[in-house]
Amino acid sequence: MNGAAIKVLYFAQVAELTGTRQESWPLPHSVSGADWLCQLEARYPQLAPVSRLRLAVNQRHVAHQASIQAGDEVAVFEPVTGG
Amino acid sequence: MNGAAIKVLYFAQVAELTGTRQESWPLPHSVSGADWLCQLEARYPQLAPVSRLRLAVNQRHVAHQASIQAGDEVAVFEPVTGG
Amino acid sequence: MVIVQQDDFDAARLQAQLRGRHAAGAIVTFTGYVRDYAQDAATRSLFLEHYPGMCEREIEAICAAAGARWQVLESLVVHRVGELRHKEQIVFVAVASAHRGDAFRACEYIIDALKTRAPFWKRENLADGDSFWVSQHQADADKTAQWGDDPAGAGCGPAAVPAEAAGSAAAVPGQAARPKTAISRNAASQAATSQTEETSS
Amino acid sequence: MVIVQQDDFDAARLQAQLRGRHAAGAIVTFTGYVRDYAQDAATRSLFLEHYPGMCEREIEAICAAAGARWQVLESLVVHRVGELRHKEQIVFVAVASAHRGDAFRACEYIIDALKTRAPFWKRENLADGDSFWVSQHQADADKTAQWGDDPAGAGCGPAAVPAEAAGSAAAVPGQAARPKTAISRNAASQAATSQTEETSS
Repeated sequence: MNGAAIKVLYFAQVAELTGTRQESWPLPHSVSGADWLCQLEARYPQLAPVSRLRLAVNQRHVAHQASIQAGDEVAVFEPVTGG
Repeated sequence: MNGAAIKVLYFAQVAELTGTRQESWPLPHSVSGADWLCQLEARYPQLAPVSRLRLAVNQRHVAHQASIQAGDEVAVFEPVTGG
Repeated sequence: MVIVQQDDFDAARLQAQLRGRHAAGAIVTFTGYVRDYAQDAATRSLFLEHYPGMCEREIEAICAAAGARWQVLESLVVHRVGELRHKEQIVFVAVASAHRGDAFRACEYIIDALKTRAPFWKRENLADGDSFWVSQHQADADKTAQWGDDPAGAGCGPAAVPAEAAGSAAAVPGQAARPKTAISRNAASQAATSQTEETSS
Repeated sequence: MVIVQQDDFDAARLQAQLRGRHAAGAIVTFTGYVRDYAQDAATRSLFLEHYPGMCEREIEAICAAAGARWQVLESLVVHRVGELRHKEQIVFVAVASAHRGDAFRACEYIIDALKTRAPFWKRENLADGDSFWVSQHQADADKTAQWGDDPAGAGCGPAAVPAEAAGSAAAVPGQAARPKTAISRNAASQAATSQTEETSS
Protein backbone atom coordinates (compact mmCIF):
# COMPACT_ATOMS: atom_id res chain seq x y z
CA MET A 1 0.00 0.00 0.00
CA ASN A 2 2.96 2.33 0.51
CA GLY A 3 3.07 4.98 -2.20
CA ALA A 4 -0.49 4.24 -3.36
CA ALA A 5 -1.87 7.55 -4.61
CA ILE A 6 -4.06 9.29 -7.13
CA LYS A 7 -3.20 12.24 -9.34
CA VAL A 8 -5.66 15.05 -8.66
CA LEU A 9 -6.35 17.87 -11.14
CA TYR A 10 -8.21 21.06 -10.25
CA PHE A 11 -9.74 23.34 -12.85
CA ALA A 12 -11.12 26.85 -13.06
CA GLN A 13 -12.73 28.13 -9.84
CA VAL A 14 -11.74 24.94 -8.00
CA ALA A 15 -8.08 25.57 -8.87
CA GLU A 16 -8.44 29.13 -7.60
CA LEU A 17 -9.91 27.95 -4.31
CA THR A 18 -7.31 25.23 -3.69
CA GLY A 19 -4.47 27.42 -4.91
CA THR A 20 -3.03 24.57 -6.94
CA ARG A 21 -3.80 22.89 -10.24
CA GLN A 22 -2.37 19.43 -9.63
CA GLU A 23 -1.23 17.31 -6.71
CA SER A 24 -0.57 13.74 -5.69
CA TRP A 25 -3.05 12.44 -3.09
CA PRO A 26 -2.29 9.35 -0.99
CA LEU A 27 -4.99 6.70 -1.35
CA PRO A 28 -4.23 3.52 0.65
CA HIS A 29 -7.50 1.86 -0.44
CA SER A 30 -10.19 2.58 -2.96
CA VAL A 31 -13.06 4.89 -1.96
CA SER A 32 -16.25 6.17 -3.48
CA GLY A 33 -16.18 9.58 -5.12
CA ALA A 34 -18.48 10.92 -2.41
CA ASP A 35 -16.17 9.68 0.37
CA TRP A 36 -13.16 11.13 -1.39
CA LEU A 37 -14.94 14.47 -1.75
CA CYS A 38 -15.34 14.44 2.05
CA GLN A 39 -11.56 14.05 2.36
CA LEU A 40 -11.16 16.89 -0.14
CA GLU A 41 -13.47 19.15 1.86
CA ALA A 42 -11.57 18.35 5.04
CA ARG A 43 -8.37 19.53 3.39
CA TYR A 44 -9.90 22.49 1.55
CA PRO A 45 -12.87 23.72 3.60
CA GLN A 46 -13.19 26.63 1.18
CA LEU A 47 -14.53 24.16 -1.41
CA ALA A 48 -17.69 23.47 0.61
CA PRO A 49 -20.25 22.38 -0.33
CA VAL A 50 -18.46 19.70 -2.35
CA SER A 51 -21.70 18.01 -3.40
CA ARG A 52 -21.93 20.53 -6.24
CA LEU A 53 -18.57 19.54 -7.67
CA ARG A 54 -18.17 17.17 -10.60
CA LEU A 55 -15.63 14.37 -10.89
CA ALA A 56 -13.87 12.83 -13.82
CA VAL A 57 -11.83 9.66 -13.33
CA ASN A 58 -9.27 8.90 -16.02
CA GLN A 59 -10.80 11.63 -18.19
CA ARG A 60 -14.36 10.33 -18.03
CA HIS A 61 -17.27 11.93 -16.21
CA VAL A 62 -18.33 9.78 -13.26
CA ALA A 63 -21.09 9.90 -10.70
CA HIS A 64 -20.22 10.45 -7.03
CA GLN A 65 -20.80 6.79 -6.17
CA ALA A 66 -18.10 5.70 -8.65
CA SER A 67 -15.02 4.07 -7.20
CA ILE A 68 -11.64 5.80 -7.09
CA GLN A 69 -8.53 3.65 -6.97
CA ALA A 70 -4.80 4.20 -6.61
CA GLY A 71 -3.27 5.22 -9.92
CA ASP A 72 -6.38 7.05 -11.12
CA GLU A 73 -6.31 10.56 -12.58
CA VAL A 74 -9.11 12.35 -10.73
CA ALA A 75 -10.31 15.76 -11.90
CA VAL A 76 -12.48 18.06 -9.79
CA PHE A 77 -14.43 20.92 -11.28
CA GLU A 78 -17.61 22.95 -11.31
CA PRO A 79 -20.25 22.12 -13.96
CA VAL A 80 -18.78 22.88 -17.37
CA THR A 81 -19.57 26.08 -19.27
CA GLY A 82 -18.09 25.72 -22.76
CA GLY A 83 -19.71 26.36 -26.10
CA MET B 1 -65.80 43.97 -71.38
CA ASN B 2 -63.86 44.44 -74.59
CA GLY B 3 -60.13 44.02 -74.00
CA ALA B 4 -60.59 42.46 -70.53
CA ALA B 5 -57.73 40.00 -70.13
CA ILE B 6 -55.25 38.42 -67.75
CA LYS B 7 -51.49 38.12 -68.14
CA VAL B 8 -50.53 34.45 -67.98
CA LEU B 9 -47.01 33.25 -67.11
CA TYR B 10 -45.79 29.69 -67.65
CA PHE B 11 -42.73 28.28 -65.90
CA ALA B 12 -40.45 25.30 -66.21
CA GLN B 13 -42.11 22.16 -67.60
CA VAL B 14 -45.38 24.02 -68.14
CA ALA B 15 -43.57 26.54 -70.36
CA GLU B 16 -42.04 23.69 -72.30
CA LEU B 17 -45.43 22.07 -72.84
CA THR B 18 -47.20 25.26 -73.93
CA GLY B 19 -44.24 26.41 -76.00
CA THR B 20 -44.52 29.92 -74.58
CA ARG B 21 -43.60 31.69 -71.37
CA GLN B 22 -46.13 34.52 -71.37
CA GLU B 23 -49.35 35.45 -73.12
CA SER B 24 -52.40 37.63 -72.78
CA TRP B 25 -55.60 35.66 -72.16
CA PRO B 26 -59.02 37.22 -72.76
CA LEU B 27 -61.21 37.05 -69.66
CA PRO B 28 -64.61 38.71 -70.15
CA HIS B 29 -65.73 37.83 -66.61
CA SER B 30 -64.07 36.51 -63.48
CA VAL B 31 -63.76 32.76 -63.05
CA SER B 32 -62.49 30.34 -60.43
CA GLY B 33 -58.99 29.00 -60.83
CA ALA B 34 -60.41 25.53 -61.43
CA ASP B 35 -62.67 26.79 -64.23
CA TRP B 36 -59.82 28.71 -65.79
CA LEU B 37 -57.62 25.61 -65.65
CA CYS B 38 -60.34 23.85 -67.70
CA GLN B 39 -60.02 26.61 -70.32
CA LEU B 40 -56.26 26.16 -70.18
CA GLU B 41 -56.52 22.42 -70.71
CA ALA B 42 -58.87 22.97 -73.66
CA ARG B 43 -56.24 25.15 -75.31
CA TYR B 44 -53.24 23.03 -74.31
CA PRO B 45 -54.42 19.40 -74.01
CA GLN B 46 -50.79 18.40 -73.46
CA LEU B 47 -51.02 19.96 -69.98
CA ALA B 48 -53.57 17.37 -68.76
CA PRO B 49 -54.21 16.60 -66.00
CA VAL B 50 -54.30 20.26 -64.94
CA SER B 51 -55.46 19.42 -61.42
CA ARG B 52 -51.80 18.86 -60.49
CA LEU B 53 -50.81 22.38 -61.54
CA ARG B 54 -50.36 25.22 -59.07
CA LEU B 55 -51.57 28.77 -59.53
CA ALA B 56 -50.27 32.08 -58.33
CA VAL B 57 -52.38 35.20 -58.77
CA ASN B 58 -50.54 38.49 -58.59
CA GLN B 59 -47.47 36.67 -57.28
CA ARG B 60 -49.21 34.90 -54.42
CA HIS B 61 -49.98 31.20 -54.19
CA VAL B 62 -53.72 30.58 -54.42
CA ALA B 63 -55.99 27.58 -54.15
CA HIS B 64 -57.94 26.43 -57.21
CA GLN B 65 -61.17 27.88 -55.93
CA ALA B 66 -59.68 31.37 -55.83
CA SER B 67 -61.16 33.93 -58.17
CA ILE B 68 -59.31 35.21 -61.23
CA GLN B 69 -60.21 38.61 -62.59
CA ALA B 70 -59.29 40.74 -65.56
CA GLY B 71 -56.01 42.50 -64.97
CA ASP B 72 -54.57 39.71 -62.83
CA GLU B 73 -51.12 38.23 -63.38
CA VAL B 74 -51.72 34.47 -63.30
CA ALA B 75 -48.79 32.04 -63.11
CA VAL B 76 -49.10 28.32 -63.83
CA PHE B 77 -46.48 25.83 -62.69
CA GLU B 78 -45.72 22.41 -61.30
CA PRO B 79 -45.04 22.11 -57.54
CA VAL B 80 -41.85 24.03 -56.75
CA THR B 81 -38.49 22.31 -56.31
CA GLY B 82 -36.04 24.92 -55.06
CA GLY B 83 -33.63 24.74 -52.18
CA MET C 1 -32.17 39.96 -46.58
CA VAL C 2 -33.09 37.85 -49.61
CA ILE C 3 -30.82 37.54 -52.62
CA VAL C 4 -31.58 35.54 -55.78
CA GLN C 5 -28.63 35.51 -58.16
CA GLN C 6 -26.85 33.46 -60.78
CA ASP C 7 -23.38 34.03 -59.35
CA ASP C 8 -21.88 31.90 -56.65
CA PHE C 9 -21.83 33.40 -53.14
CA ASP C 10 -19.28 33.75 -50.38
CA ALA C 11 -21.00 32.31 -47.32
CA ALA C 12 -18.19 33.39 -44.99
CA ARG C 13 -18.42 37.02 -46.07
CA LEU C 14 -22.20 36.94 -45.70
CA GLN C 15 -21.94 35.44 -42.22
CA ALA C 16 -19.28 37.98 -41.20
CA GLN C 17 -21.57 40.80 -42.31
CA LEU C 18 -24.47 39.29 -40.40
CA ARG C 19 -22.33 39.00 -37.30
CA GLY C 20 -21.10 42.56 -37.72
CA ARG C 21 -24.64 43.89 -37.70
CA HIS C 22 -25.65 42.17 -34.44
CA ALA C 23 -24.22 41.11 -31.09
CA ALA C 24 -25.59 37.65 -31.79
CA GLY C 25 -24.62 34.82 -29.49
CA ALA C 26 -25.39 32.26 -32.18
CA ILE C 27 -25.50 31.97 -35.94
CA VAL C 28 -26.86 28.82 -37.57
CA THR C 29 -26.40 28.29 -41.29
CA PHE C 30 -27.69 25.83 -43.84
CA THR C 31 -25.95 25.33 -47.18
CA GLY C 32 -27.49 23.17 -49.89
CA TYR C 33 -25.37 21.69 -52.69
CA VAL C 34 -26.04 20.13 -56.07
CA ARG C 35 -26.12 16.41 -55.47
CA ASP C 36 -27.26 13.38 -57.49
CA TYR C 37 -31.03 13.68 -57.67
CA ALA C 38 -31.71 10.61 -59.79
CA GLN C 39 -31.14 7.33 -58.04
CA ASP C 40 -29.69 5.53 -61.03
CA ALA C 41 -27.71 8.14 -62.93
CA ALA C 42 -25.03 10.73 -62.22
CA THR C 43 -25.99 14.40 -62.25
CA ARG C 44 -23.87 16.58 -64.52
CA SER C 45 -25.56 19.85 -63.71
CA LEU C 46 -28.78 21.49 -62.60
CA PHE C 47 -30.68 24.30 -64.21
CA LEU C 48 -32.60 26.43 -61.71
CA GLU C 49 -35.50 28.44 -63.10
CA HIS C 50 -37.44 30.90 -60.95
CA TYR C 51 -40.30 33.38 -60.93
CA PRO C 52 -38.60 36.76 -60.39
CA GLY C 53 -40.41 38.99 -57.97
CA MET C 54 -42.69 36.35 -56.47
CA CYS C 55 -39.63 34.38 -55.46
CA GLU C 56 -38.13 37.13 -53.34
CA ARG C 57 -41.54 38.04 -51.93
CA GLU C 58 -42.25 34.45 -50.84
CA ILE C 59 -38.86 34.04 -49.18
CA GLU C 60 -39.23 37.37 -47.40
CA ALA C 61 -42.65 36.26 -46.15
CA ILE C 62 -41.08 33.01 -44.90
CA CYS C 63 -38.34 34.91 -43.05
CA ALA C 64 -40.94 37.23 -41.54
CA ALA C 65 -42.95 34.22 -40.34
CA ALA C 66 -39.81 32.76 -38.75
CA GLY C 67 -39.11 36.08 -37.05
CA ALA C 68 -42.64 36.19 -35.67
CA ARG C 69 -42.32 32.68 -34.28
CA TRP C 70 -38.79 32.65 -32.85
CA GLN C 71 -36.33 35.19 -31.48
CA VAL C 72 -34.41 36.15 -34.59
CA LEU C 73 -32.05 39.11 -34.94
CA GLU C 74 -31.77 38.69 -38.70
CA SER C 75 -32.30 36.08 -41.38
CA LEU C 76 -30.38 35.94 -44.63
CA VAL C 77 -31.23 33.80 -47.65
CA VAL C 78 -29.22 33.50 -50.86
CA HIS C 79 -30.54 31.28 -53.64
CA ARG C 80 -28.81 30.72 -56.95
CA VAL C 81 -30.51 30.30 -60.33
CA GLY C 82 -29.31 29.25 -63.77
CA GLU C 83 -26.87 26.47 -64.61
CA LEU C 84 -25.13 24.89 -61.59
CA ARG C 85 -22.58 22.12 -61.73
CA HIS C 86 -22.42 19.08 -59.48
CA LYS C 87 -21.37 19.93 -55.89
CA GLU C 88 -21.85 23.68 -56.38
CA GLN C 89 -23.69 25.67 -53.74
CA ILE C 90 -27.40 26.24 -54.45
CA VAL C 91 -28.80 27.89 -51.36
CA PHE C 92 -27.59 29.47 -48.12
CA VAL C 93 -29.72 30.31 -45.10
CA ALA C 94 -28.20 32.05 -42.07
CA VAL C 95 -30.04 33.05 -38.90
CA ALA C 96 -28.57 35.18 -36.12
CA SER C 97 -30.12 34.97 -32.68
CA ALA C 98 -29.29 35.46 -29.03
CA HIS C 99 -30.52 31.88 -28.47
CA ARG C 100 -29.15 28.89 -30.32
CA GLY C 101 -32.39 26.91 -30.13
CA ASP C 102 -34.26 29.73 -31.85
CA ALA C 103 -31.52 30.00 -34.48
CA PHE C 104 -31.72 26.26 -35.25
CA ARG C 105 -35.51 26.27 -35.38
CA ALA C 106 -35.80 29.37 -37.55
CA CYS C 107 -33.10 28.23 -39.98
CA GLU C 108 -34.68 24.83 -40.51
CA TYR C 109 -38.15 26.35 -40.82
CA ILE C 110 -36.93 28.74 -43.51
CA ILE C 111 -35.29 26.08 -45.69
CA ASP C 112 -38.25 23.71 -45.24
CA ALA C 113 -40.75 26.40 -46.20
CA LEU C 114 -38.60 27.60 -49.08
CA LYS C 115 -38.62 24.12 -50.58
CA THR C 116 -42.40 24.03 -50.77
CA ARG C 117 -43.29 27.69 -51.29
CA ALA C 118 -40.55 29.56 -53.16
CA PRO C 119 -41.14 29.38 -56.94
CA PHE C 120 -37.97 27.66 -58.16
CA TRP C 121 -37.84 24.65 -60.45
CA LYS C 122 -34.86 22.36 -60.91
CA ARG C 123 -34.04 20.65 -64.17
CA GLU C 124 -31.47 17.93 -63.82
CA ASN C 125 -29.03 17.27 -66.65
CA LEU C 126 -27.60 13.78 -66.41
CA ALA C 127 -24.14 12.76 -67.44
CA ASP C 128 -25.65 10.56 -70.20
CA GLY C 129 -27.42 13.53 -71.81
CA ASP C 130 -30.90 12.94 -70.40
CA SER C 131 -32.72 15.86 -68.86
CA PHE C 132 -35.45 15.79 -66.22
CA TRP C 133 -37.49 18.27 -64.29
CA VAL C 134 -37.12 17.30 -60.65
CA SER C 135 -40.47 16.70 -58.97
CA GLN C 136 -41.35 17.92 -55.50
CA HIS C 137 -40.66 15.34 -52.86
CA GLN C 138 -43.60 14.40 -50.71
CA ALA C 139 -41.13 14.44 -47.81
CA ASP C 140 -40.63 18.17 -48.32
CA ALA C 141 -44.35 18.86 -48.24
CA ASP C 142 -44.62 16.67 -45.15
CA LYS C 143 -41.80 18.55 -43.40
CA THR C 144 -43.50 21.86 -44.10
CA ALA C 145 -46.80 20.52 -42.81
CA GLN C 146 -45.05 19.51 -39.57
CA TRP C 147 -44.32 23.18 -38.85
CA GLY C 148 -48.07 23.78 -39.01
CA ASP C 149 -47.83 25.47 -42.41
CA ASP C 150 -49.64 24.56 -45.58
CA PRO C 151 -47.24 23.84 -48.43
CA ALA C 152 -47.81 26.21 -51.30
CA GLY C 153 -50.53 25.09 -53.61
CA ALA C 154 -51.28 21.94 -51.64
CA GLY C 155 -54.73 23.41 -51.42
CA CYS C 156 -55.66 22.72 -55.02
CA GLY C 157 -58.95 20.90 -55.31
CA PRO C 158 -62.36 21.52 -53.77
CA ALA C 159 -61.28 21.32 -50.12
CA ALA C 160 -58.48 23.78 -50.67
CA VAL C 161 -57.40 26.73 -48.54
CA PRO C 162 -55.05 29.60 -49.34
CA ALA C 163 -51.38 28.87 -48.84
CA GLU C 164 -51.10 31.26 -45.90
CA ALA C 165 -53.79 29.45 -43.90
CA ALA C 166 -53.23 26.35 -41.82
CA GLY C 167 -53.90 23.06 -43.53
CA SER C 168 -52.58 19.68 -44.48
CA ALA C 169 -50.18 18.68 -47.19
CA ALA C 170 -51.96 15.39 -47.59
CA ALA C 171 -54.78 16.94 -49.61
CA VAL C 172 -53.23 16.23 -53.00
CA PRO C 173 -53.45 12.61 -54.07
CA GLY C 174 -51.02 11.66 -56.76
CA GLN C 175 -48.27 14.00 -55.60
CA ALA C 176 -46.59 11.34 -53.54
CA ALA C 177 -43.60 9.29 -54.63
CA ARG C 178 -42.87 10.89 -57.97
CA PRO C 179 -39.12 11.22 -57.68
CA LYS C 180 -38.65 12.68 -61.13
CA THR C 181 -40.62 13.38 -64.28
CA ALA C 182 -39.15 12.59 -67.65
CA ILE C 183 -39.95 15.26 -70.20
CA SER C 184 -37.76 14.50 -73.16
CA ARG C 185 -34.14 14.09 -74.01
CA ASN C 186 -32.57 17.51 -74.30
CA ALA C 187 -35.96 19.20 -74.47
CA ALA C 188 -34.92 21.76 -71.96
CA SER C 189 -33.28 24.54 -73.90
CA GLN C 190 -36.37 26.63 -74.51
CA ALA C 191 -37.01 27.02 -70.81
CA ALA C 192 -33.58 28.44 -70.14
CA THR C 193 -33.91 31.87 -68.67
CA SER C 194 -31.46 32.93 -66.03
CA GLN C 195 -32.01 36.22 -64.36
CA THR C 196 -30.25 37.90 -61.51
CA GLU C 197 -32.43 39.58 -58.97
CA GLU C 198 -31.33 41.23 -55.79
CA THR C 199 -33.74 42.44 -53.18
CA SER C 200 -33.28 43.57 -49.63
CA SER C 201 -35.66 43.40 -46.74
CA MET D 1 -12.64 16.04 -36.51
CA VAL D 2 -12.22 17.87 -33.21
CA ILE D 3 -9.89 20.84 -32.82
CA VAL D 4 -9.28 22.75 -29.57
CA GLN D 5 -7.04 25.75 -30.13
CA GLN D 6 -6.30 29.25 -28.95
CA ASP D 7 -6.17 30.78 -32.43
CA ASP D 8 -9.19 32.02 -34.29
CA PHE D 9 -10.54 29.77 -37.03
CA ASP D 10 -11.69 30.24 -40.61
CA ALA D 11 -15.15 28.70 -40.72
CA ALA D 12 -15.41 29.08 -44.49
CA ARG D 13 -12.19 27.17 -45.12
CA LEU D 14 -13.30 24.44 -42.71
CA GLN D 15 -16.67 24.14 -44.42
CA ALA D 16 -15.06 24.07 -47.86
CA GLN D 17 -12.80 21.22 -46.74
CA LEU D 18 -15.77 19.35 -45.31
CA ARG D 19 -17.67 19.78 -48.56
CA GLY D 20 -14.67 18.67 -50.56
CA ARG D 21 -14.48 15.40 -48.67
CA HIS D 22 -18.14 14.43 -49.27
CA ALA D 23 -20.87 14.76 -51.87
CA ALA D 24 -23.08 16.14 -49.13
CA GLY D 25 -26.43 17.60 -50.06
CA ALA D 26 -26.52 19.66 -46.87
CA ILE D 27 -24.14 21.25 -44.40
CA VAL D 28 -25.50 22.84 -41.23
CA THR D 29 -23.21 24.95 -39.07
CA PHE D 30 -23.42 26.54 -35.66
CA THR D 31 -21.12 29.37 -34.64
CA GLY D 32 -21.08 30.67 -31.06
CA TYR D 33 -19.75 34.14 -30.26
CA VAL D 34 -18.66 35.95 -27.11
CA ARG D 35 -21.70 37.88 -25.96
CA ASP D 36 -22.67 39.70 -22.77
CA TYR D 37 -23.14 36.95 -20.19
CA ALA D 38 -23.98 39.15 -17.22
CA GLN D 39 -27.36 40.80 -17.40
CA ASP D 40 -26.27 44.08 -15.86
CA ALA D 41 -22.73 44.66 -17.11
CA ALA D 42 -20.82 44.69 -20.38
CA THR D 43 -18.45 41.84 -21.14
CA ARG D 44 -14.93 42.92 -22.06
CA SER D 45 -13.53 39.48 -22.67
CA LEU D 46 -13.81 35.81 -21.79
CA PHE D 47 -11.15 33.46 -20.61
CA LEU D 48 -11.76 29.85 -21.66
CA GLU D 49 -10.02 27.17 -19.61
CA HIS D 50 -10.18 23.51 -20.56
CA TYR D 51 -9.05 20.01 -19.59
CA PRO D 52 -6.73 18.97 -22.42
CA GLY D 53 -7.23 15.39 -23.53
CA MET D 54 -10.56 14.81 -21.83
CA CYS D 55 -11.98 17.73 -23.77
CA GLU D 56 -11.21 16.28 -27.19
CA ARG D 57 -12.27 12.79 -26.08
CA GLU D 58 -15.66 14.01 -24.82
CA ILE D 59 -16.37 15.97 -27.99
CA GLU D 60 -15.37 13.01 -30.13
CA ALA D 61 -17.71 10.80 -28.11
CA ILE D 62 -20.49 13.34 -28.65
CA CYS D 63 -19.88 13.37 -32.41
CA ALA D 64 -19.84 9.57 -32.46
CA ALA D 65 -23.18 9.50 -30.62
CA ALA D 66 -24.63 11.93 -33.17
CA GLY D 67 -23.35 9.74 -36.00
CA ALA D 68 -24.95 6.68 -34.46
CA ARG D 69 -28.29 8.45 -34.14
CA TRP D 70 -28.55 10.36 -37.43
CA GLN D 71 -27.21 10.02 -40.95
CA VAL D 72 -24.00 12.02 -40.76
CA LEU D 73 -21.21 12.01 -43.34
CA GLU D 74 -18.85 13.95 -41.07
CA SER D 75 -18.94 16.21 -38.05
CA LEU D 76 -16.41 18.92 -37.34
CA VAL D 77 -16.00 20.81 -34.06
CA VAL D 78 -13.58 23.66 -33.39
CA HIS D 79 -13.49 25.18 -29.90
CA ARG D 80 -11.24 28.03 -28.86
CA VAL D 81 -9.57 28.43 -25.47
CA GLY D 82 -7.70 31.26 -23.78
CA GLU D 83 -8.57 34.96 -23.84
CA LEU D 84 -11.37 35.91 -26.25
CA ARG D 85 -12.68 39.40 -26.83
CA HIS D 86 -16.32 40.46 -27.11
CA LYS D 87 -17.95 39.24 -30.36
CA GLU D 88 -15.11 36.87 -31.21
CA GLN D 89 -15.91 33.33 -32.34
CA ILE D 90 -15.80 30.70 -29.58
CA VAL D 91 -17.06 27.53 -31.15
CA PHE D 92 -17.93 26.13 -34.58
CA VAL D 93 -19.87 22.94 -35.28
CA ALA D 94 -20.42 21.74 -38.85
CA VAL D 95 -22.29 18.62 -39.91
CA ALA D 96 -22.42 17.25 -43.45
CA SER D 97 -25.26 14.93 -44.40
CA ALA D 98 -27.25 13.78 -47.39
CA HIS D 99 -30.38 14.85 -45.48
CA ARG D 100 -30.90 18.33 -44.09
CA GLY D 101 -33.08 17.18 -41.20
CA ASP D 102 -30.33 14.87 -39.99
CA ALA D 103 -27.76 17.65 -40.37
CA PHE D 104 -29.87 20.06 -38.29
CA ARG D 105 -30.57 17.47 -35.60
CA ALA D 106 -26.97 16.27 -35.32
CA CYS D 107 -25.53 19.80 -35.24
CA GLU D 108 -27.88 20.95 -32.49
CA TYR D 109 -27.32 17.76 -30.51
CA ILE D 110 -23.55 18.23 -30.66
CA ILE D 111 -23.57 21.82 -29.41
CA ASP D 112 -26.14 21.02 -26.73
CA ALA D 113 -24.13 18.04 -25.47
CA LEU D 114 -20.86 19.97 -25.69
CA LYS D 115 -22.26 22.63 -23.38
CA THR D 116 -23.00 20.13 -20.63
CA ARG D 117 -20.25 17.52 -21.15
CA ALA D 118 -17.10 19.05 -22.64
CA PRO D 119 -14.76 20.25 -19.86
CA PHE D 120 -14.47 23.97 -20.62
CA TRP D 121 -14.96 26.78 -18.13
CA LYS D 122 -15.63 30.40 -18.99
CA ARG D 123 -14.44 33.29 -16.88
CA GLU D 124 -16.04 36.57 -17.79
CA ASN D 125 -14.06 39.77 -17.48
CA LEU D 126 -16.38 42.75 -17.22
CA ALA D 127 -15.68 46.18 -18.58
CA ASP D 128 -15.67 47.55 -15.02
CA GLY D 129 -12.85 45.19 -13.97
CA ASP D 130 -14.96 42.55 -12.20
CA SER D 131 -14.32 38.95 -13.04
CA PHE D 132 -16.73 36.02 -12.75
CA TRP D 133 -16.75 32.33 -13.51
CA VAL D 134 -19.82 31.74 -15.61
CA SER D 135 -22.11 29.10 -14.10
CA GLN D 136 -23.80 26.38 -16.09
CA HIS D 137 -27.27 27.38 -17.13
CA GLN D 138 -30.01 25.04 -16.05
CA ALA D 139 -31.46 25.60 -19.53
CA ASP D 140 -28.40 23.90 -21.04
CA ALA D 141 -28.76 20.87 -18.79
CA ASP D 142 -32.46 20.77 -19.64
CA LYS D 143 -31.75 20.90 -23.37
CA THR D 144 -29.32 18.00 -23.08
CA ALA D 145 -31.83 16.01 -21.07
CA GLN D 146 -34.39 16.55 -23.85
CA TRP D 147 -32.16 14.59 -26.23
CA GLY D 148 -32.43 11.66 -23.79
CA ASP D 149 -28.88 12.20 -22.55
CA ASP D 150 -27.73 12.75 -19.00
CA PRO D 151 -25.79 15.98 -18.61
CA ALA D 152 -22.28 15.30 -17.39
CA GLY D 153 -22.09 14.99 -13.67
CA ALA D 154 -25.78 15.56 -13.13
CA GLY D 155 -25.62 12.16 -11.52
CA CYS D 156 -23.86 13.33 -8.38
CA GLY D 157 -25.70 12.34 -5.25
CA PRO D 158 -27.06 9.00 -4.07
CA ALA D 159 -29.51 8.46 -6.94
CA ALA D 160 -26.82 9.07 -9.47
CA VAL D 161 -25.98 7.20 -12.65
CA PRO D 162 -22.91 7.37 -14.85
CA ALA D 163 -22.90 10.19 -17.37
CA GLU D 164 -23.12 7.78 -20.29
CA ALA D 165 -26.37 6.26 -19.04
CA ALA D 166 -29.82 7.70 -19.54
CA GLY D 167 -31.10 9.85 -16.72
CA SER D 168 -32.57 13.14 -15.69
CA ALA D 169 -30.90 16.49 -15.25
CA ALA D 170 -33.32 17.36 -12.50
CA ALA D 171 -31.46 15.26 -9.93
CA VAL D 172 -29.31 18.10 -8.64
CA PRO D 173 -31.16 20.55 -6.42
CA GLY D 174 -29.47 23.87 -6.06
CA GLN D 175 -28.00 23.89 -9.56
CA ALA D 176 -30.86 25.83 -10.99
CA ALA D 177 -30.95 29.56 -11.60
CA ARG D 178 -27.40 30.47 -10.73
CA PRO D 179 -26.60 32.74 -13.62
CA LYS D 180 -23.13 33.62 -12.40
CA THR D 181 -20.93 33.11 -9.38
CA ALA D 182 -18.88 35.96 -8.04
CA ILE D 183 -15.44 34.80 -6.96
CA SER D 184 -13.51 37.97 -6.37
CA ARG D 185 -12.46 41.06 -8.19
CA ASN D 186 -9.53 40.18 -10.41
CA ALA D 187 -8.94 36.92 -8.58
CA ALA D 188 -8.60 35.09 -11.84
CA SER D 189 -4.99 35.36 -12.85
CA GLN D 190 -3.71 32.22 -11.20
CA ALA D 191 -6.10 30.03 -13.13
CA ALA D 192 -4.89 31.34 -16.44
CA THR D 193 -3.47 28.50 -18.48
CA SER D 194 -4.06 28.54 -22.19
CA GLN D 195 -2.97 25.55 -24.13
CA THR D 196 -3.38 24.68 -27.75
CA GLU D 197 -4.37 21.14 -28.51
CA GLU D 198 -5.14 19.73 -31.90
CA THR D 199 -6.52 16.28 -32.38
CA SER D 200 -8.03 14.56 -35.35
CA SER D 201 -10.52 11.77 -35.47
